Amino acid sequence: MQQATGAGVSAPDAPLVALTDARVHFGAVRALDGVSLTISPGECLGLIGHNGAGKSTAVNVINGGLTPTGGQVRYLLADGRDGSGLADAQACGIRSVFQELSLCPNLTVLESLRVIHRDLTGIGWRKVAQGRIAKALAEIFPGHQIEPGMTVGELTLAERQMVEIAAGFSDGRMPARLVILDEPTSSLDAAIARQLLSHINTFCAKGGAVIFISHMLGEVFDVATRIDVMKDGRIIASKPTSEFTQQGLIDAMGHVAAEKSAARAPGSAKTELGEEILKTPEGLSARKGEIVGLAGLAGHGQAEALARFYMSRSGKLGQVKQPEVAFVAGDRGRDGVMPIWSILRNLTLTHLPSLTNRGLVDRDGERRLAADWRSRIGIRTDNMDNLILSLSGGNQQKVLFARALASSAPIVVMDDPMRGVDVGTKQEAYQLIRNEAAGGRSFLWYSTETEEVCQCDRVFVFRNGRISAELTGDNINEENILAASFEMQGVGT
Amino acid sequence: MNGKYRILLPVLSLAFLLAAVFYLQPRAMSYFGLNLLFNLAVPIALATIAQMMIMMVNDIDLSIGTFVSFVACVTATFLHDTPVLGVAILLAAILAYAGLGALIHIRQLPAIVVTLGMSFVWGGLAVLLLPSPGGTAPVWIRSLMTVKPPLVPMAVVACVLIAGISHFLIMRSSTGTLLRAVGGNAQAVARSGWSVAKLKAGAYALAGFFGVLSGVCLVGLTTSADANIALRYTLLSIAGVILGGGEFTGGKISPVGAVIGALTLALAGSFLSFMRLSPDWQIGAQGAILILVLAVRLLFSRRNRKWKEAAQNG
Amino acid sequence: MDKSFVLKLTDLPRRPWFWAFAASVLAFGATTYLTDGRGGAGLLSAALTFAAFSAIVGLGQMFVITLGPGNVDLSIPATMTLAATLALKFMHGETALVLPGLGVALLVGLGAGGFNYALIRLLRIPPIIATLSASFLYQSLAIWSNRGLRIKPPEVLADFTTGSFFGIPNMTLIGLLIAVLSWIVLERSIFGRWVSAFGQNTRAARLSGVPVEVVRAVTYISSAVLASLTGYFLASFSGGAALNMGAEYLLISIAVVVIGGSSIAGGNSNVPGIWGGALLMFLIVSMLNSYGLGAGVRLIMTGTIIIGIVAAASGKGRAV
Amino acid sequence: TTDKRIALSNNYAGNSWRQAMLESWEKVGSKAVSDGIVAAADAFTTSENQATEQAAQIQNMILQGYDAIVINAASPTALNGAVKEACDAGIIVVSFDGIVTEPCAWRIAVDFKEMGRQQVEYLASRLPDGGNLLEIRGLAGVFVDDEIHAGIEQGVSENASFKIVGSVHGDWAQDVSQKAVAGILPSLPEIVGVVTQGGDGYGAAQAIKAAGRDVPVIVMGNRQDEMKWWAEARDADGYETLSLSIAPGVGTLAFWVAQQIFDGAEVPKDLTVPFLKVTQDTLDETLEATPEGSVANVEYSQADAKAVISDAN
Ligand SMILES: Nc1ncnc2c1ncn2[C@@H]1O[C@H](COP(=O)(O)OP(=O)(O)OP(=O)(O)O)[C@@H](O)[C@H]1O
Ligand SMILES: Nc1ncnc2c1ncn2[C@@H]1O[C@H](COP(=O)(O)OP(=O)(O)OP(=O)(O)O)[C@@H](O)[C@H]1O
Ligand SMILES: [Mg+2]
Ligand SMILES: [Mg+2]
Repeated sequence: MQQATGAGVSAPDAPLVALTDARVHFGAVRALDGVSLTISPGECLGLIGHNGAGKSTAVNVINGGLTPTGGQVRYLLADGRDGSGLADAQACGIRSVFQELSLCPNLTVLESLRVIHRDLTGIGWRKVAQGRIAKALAEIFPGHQIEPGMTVGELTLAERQMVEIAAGFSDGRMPARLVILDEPTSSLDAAIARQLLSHINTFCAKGGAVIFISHMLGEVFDVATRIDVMKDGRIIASKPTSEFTQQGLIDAMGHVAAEKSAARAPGSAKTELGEEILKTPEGLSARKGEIVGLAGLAGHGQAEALARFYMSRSGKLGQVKQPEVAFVAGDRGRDGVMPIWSILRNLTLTHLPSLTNRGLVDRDGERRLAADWRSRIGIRTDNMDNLILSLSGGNQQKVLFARALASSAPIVVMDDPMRGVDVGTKQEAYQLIRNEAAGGRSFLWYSTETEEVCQCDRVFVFRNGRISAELTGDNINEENILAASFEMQGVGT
Repeated sequence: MNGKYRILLPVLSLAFLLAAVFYLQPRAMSYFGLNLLFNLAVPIALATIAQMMIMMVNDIDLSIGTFVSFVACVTATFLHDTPVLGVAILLAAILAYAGLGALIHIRQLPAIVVTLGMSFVWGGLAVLLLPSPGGTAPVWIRSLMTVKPPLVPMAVVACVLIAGISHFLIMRSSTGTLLRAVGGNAQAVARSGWSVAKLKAGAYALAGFFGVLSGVCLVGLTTSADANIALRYTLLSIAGVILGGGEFTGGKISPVGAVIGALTLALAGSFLSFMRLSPDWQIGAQGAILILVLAVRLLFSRRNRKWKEAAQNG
Repeated sequence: MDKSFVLKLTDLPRRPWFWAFAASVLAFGATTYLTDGRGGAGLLSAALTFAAFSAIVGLGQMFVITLGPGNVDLSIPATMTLAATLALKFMHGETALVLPGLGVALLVGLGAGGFNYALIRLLRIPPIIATLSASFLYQSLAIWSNRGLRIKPPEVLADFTTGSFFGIPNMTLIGLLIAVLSWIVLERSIFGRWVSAFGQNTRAARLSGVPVEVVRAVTYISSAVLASLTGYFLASFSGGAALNMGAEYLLISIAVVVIGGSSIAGGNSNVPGIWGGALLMFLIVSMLNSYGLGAGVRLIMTGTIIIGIVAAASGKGRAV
Repeated sequence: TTDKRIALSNNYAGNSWRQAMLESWEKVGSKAVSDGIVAAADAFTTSENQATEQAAQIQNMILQGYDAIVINAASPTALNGAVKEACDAGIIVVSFDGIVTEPCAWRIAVDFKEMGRQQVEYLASRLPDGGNLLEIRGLAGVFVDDEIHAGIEQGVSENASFKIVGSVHGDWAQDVSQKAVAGILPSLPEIVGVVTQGGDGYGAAQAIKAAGRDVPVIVMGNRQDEMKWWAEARDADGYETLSLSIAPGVGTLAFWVAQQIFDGAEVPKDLTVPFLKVTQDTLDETLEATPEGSVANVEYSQADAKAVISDAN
């Protein structure tokens, strides 16, 4: 049953997977916009790109979980035939380690393998599973502390990631031939990441193939034989690693530098800033009328810092007419949208106490407020009574903006609010924020896009849950931000 | 709550109650006494396991009590008079359960409402079968439930068997693992290419199966059935699963804990009766015991969380 | 004919409360068909009276269910019994004490709701089990306080609850009044917005400034207060409080909410539907009794109708 | 028998009849204990009206070492398993009201069927022309409900001029019967009589009054509120009816029978007690003797028990 890992069955040149002109659209979002790539045994493909460039979507298309709306995916099966679809992908030996953890927290480590390996049945399956996962863990992460009997929910984030990676490389009825790793090192510390990288090298040397996605450019350089750079659903550069320099990569990824001076309206930084109105234990601070940016890679504690601050400043006993802070959510489904409400109701929620007379909502006032914001911010709908979900993502986001800005809160907290917002709207929103700031409001603005962060008066860069740099004035530039967010030697500063 | 310690609290509660009962009524500390204390807990334990199967996939079953009553009526009538037809009806009932599971998943219906509706349906069928209490337990089940094994009384043997078998089925077997995975992260299961609808149907079928066992055992103990005989099993079974360390979501369940939870509830009744409380307060005391045990659970999970946070920061 | 009127008419079946009322009309028609239309007025008046009790407890349950999955109040019957017992005992048949008696009932509701909330909030007990355990305590209190004796309500109160005003039963008027108030609270007031927001997305509600814990507390307390109010009136209506008087209202309160088209997934309440569901629950039983069908068939039909309405109302399916 | 301990196993406490039963037991039992006739007479009630719970309760009583268990059973057959275990442990089991069929137990039975039959018989004597009847039944699926119903059917078949035109389940609860009657009334033709199972007559009267119909002859069930209503109606317009039910004090008879068995008396397994009948003539005195909100009652003495036993022998 157990075969050697990564046995190269087919000729080295025949690609395991071939993607031709694959397209995936989620509504108006073009997550993949005509991507073609192949990967052959022995190759390690590094895939990089900004947040939302379409990397994870490409992974889902390659492993068969997502059927592209256009284009083709073909797998070379072990017996030489061509195939497509989830079952063939599995039969071809394609394994994925997803970006969001996809283990079941209630299972043990060895049981988790059962969900992925269909052949684990019958008497003694636990022994087999235990053997497979223990072997893989020992091989990839020598010296690890994980017992196969531990419950996943009790492992640390890093340990869970290690389990997923090990499961991806573990033996099975069909040995792993292509392992896709979507940001596998984001929660691993440097030493363990190093173990993984060297395992990838051995795996590829033995004829296995790997797709490696990471924001840690140093790692990608270490491990990839070829690097593809994605941007807005397309591959904009694809060369052997040796032909890239790190600076060249950043140039390829970054797209702000040229527009920066133009985007930054003259005088915006010169607004007279008032007294300091907030200071948090972790070191965030802001003055009246200041736009404070939070930067760094996704998931390094910015959102948590914002939520903590918001919770500490907003009342529990009643919704007040003059709230201290208002919140603009970025993860709309989780933090913002009331899915069964109309646009109108979604828009007025935070400002509602001021529209209420003896407990009853002043519906005409509500309508006036909504109509006012609709024209101010350009919500594209013919009727504010339509369901919020009938709007495109960008327009939904505008509604959430309006919800916060309509209130009189002196501080507005924004948790990556520009997700899925088109360029034109973004410009409008930037203008709006600048105007509000000029009017004396302060903004705490977390963004995954450097372009936006560069518009701020002051920037805090986060790494591993802590502030790693505070930039002001001319120090706010892409190089400095990247340098402070990436753990990278020799780049930037 | 920590998986390893999940079982600790139910075991402690049961041990504590058992000690109290033995103290109040030393006679209970015998072969005969243990059997009397626990034999009626056997069908409750089975119903609790059935409820656990549903809670394992993040649903809840409000019809298990009337379902067990229905099964009891079938057992005391058809299974006794025409065994083949009786078995066929019970099999059909299990299939109906499986169908409900699939329906709930595919049509995205709220399980709580569908099972509420089903509770009326099973209750109606039971009343149609037995308008007045009666029927006779099949001889084989009667003798099975009154068998006197050496050393350990039947009730204890049965509970250990139920706990053991369901533990094996759910916690050890490969299929059980998949079923629990549905409760833990249905999306991940679907992403690996499994049909969640089929798995849910399987979980519901298991619930139906244990519900059938519960009804059959109940009739074996009581010798006859009536249409209202097990109505309170619905709430008892939910409470049993929770007392046993299970949770409403996340596939976090423990079959051994569920059996112990059921035994704890049964024992709580005996304990209150040995306490000679005034009849006025006998009902309220049951509520108080439930609240007490669940409040202790909170202390456990709080402490656990603190400890974990400290460990992570340190 | 007016075009917009036609449009509204074809839109009706999409209203969540439509099915409950349509089924009620069918059941009513089927019952009166049996007598060639005689007794229609009597049936309607009876239906309006008895549906009022189910509607009032149903409204309370609806507030709770609107909070989202896992929220349900199982202590309604016990709260009804306790409130009725204590209030009737306190009034002891004296006319002068009718209003103070009402006060006693409402206080019981406040206490029970507050206790339920405390169990859920402070001890973090899941609402189902918290309200169940609490209901045992309330039952014991009711038994202890009165030992099951039936105390007559004051004459005025009994006459009021069984009487009518211009042909409309007084209880119906009260039930409608409470329904209208609930409708105003849910549809027009800020609190209704909060409840709905809580039920749709608690996290987003909190982040939009909604005081979520206040909302939850007030909701559980309202449910208990409405239950105790129903207990007070029902006991006066039927000639005294009995220990088993609330029993059938547990399932009814949930069924009425569900049949009425409120979403069990939370956030979406539906006041007219509550009345539709309450009428339907009464009329179905009357219809089946009138046709001489037994208890078994009656139960099966009730269950089938609940599942049928829920399946019809939920449009969304999912590929296998 | 001074060292004997007797327990009462009761399955339900949620209505006035049961509360009166518990009170009679308490009164007679504690007197017997203080007189030194028995050592203990404890009462136990289950929290829910369920046979399974009562079976567990009986098993606990076995463990507690009672010498006799007096049972008012939730089900005639579902407790047989537990009762057999008690008998096997040498315990005297006496059942009353809700009796058990297990042969080793004694039964103090009320002929429920006869109770149903007599209702129709009484109506026949009052209304020689017969007419339409409404039947209010108890809780579906329960033994007593089925027995009384069978008696009523028998009575109707003996008196062909009567016809049952409607039947509802009132669950033995005032508010439920009121609701059920109100729902079926509009579709019914004129009704001359209502046959009931006790505890629901007042609710029926309320519903019929609310529907604006003439109140027919409603057979009552000895509840104080029913009898009070009856007395008022009688004073107002000469309303006449009959009320019958089993007396809650039968529990005390069972107590004495158990004591007699200890005493070595030869007691046949099946004893019958007459049910308590209130007629137009005895209405006032019964009403006077019944506490407000309770049920007409008779308590039995040791002498009564001896008389019942010797009658049966
Ligand atoms: N299920 C979905 N529904 C709607 N939009 C989606 C969905 N999945 C992805 N998207 C959108 O498609 C785009 C590409 O997303 P994808 O997850 O592939 O990006 P990514 O390159 O992996 O980003 P990151 O570096 O943040 O992981 C994004 O704009 C995202 O919002
Ligand atoms: N960090 C957070 N980010 C986003 N939403 C949150 C966060 N913390 C809490 N919430 C949401 O807000 C709701 C109420 O939060 P709140 O701060 O009032 O917590 P709490 O339950 O009162 O906690 P405590 O135990 O501290 O009293 C929660 O149910 C949760 O959905
Ligand atoms: Mg991604
Ligand atoms: Mg908090």
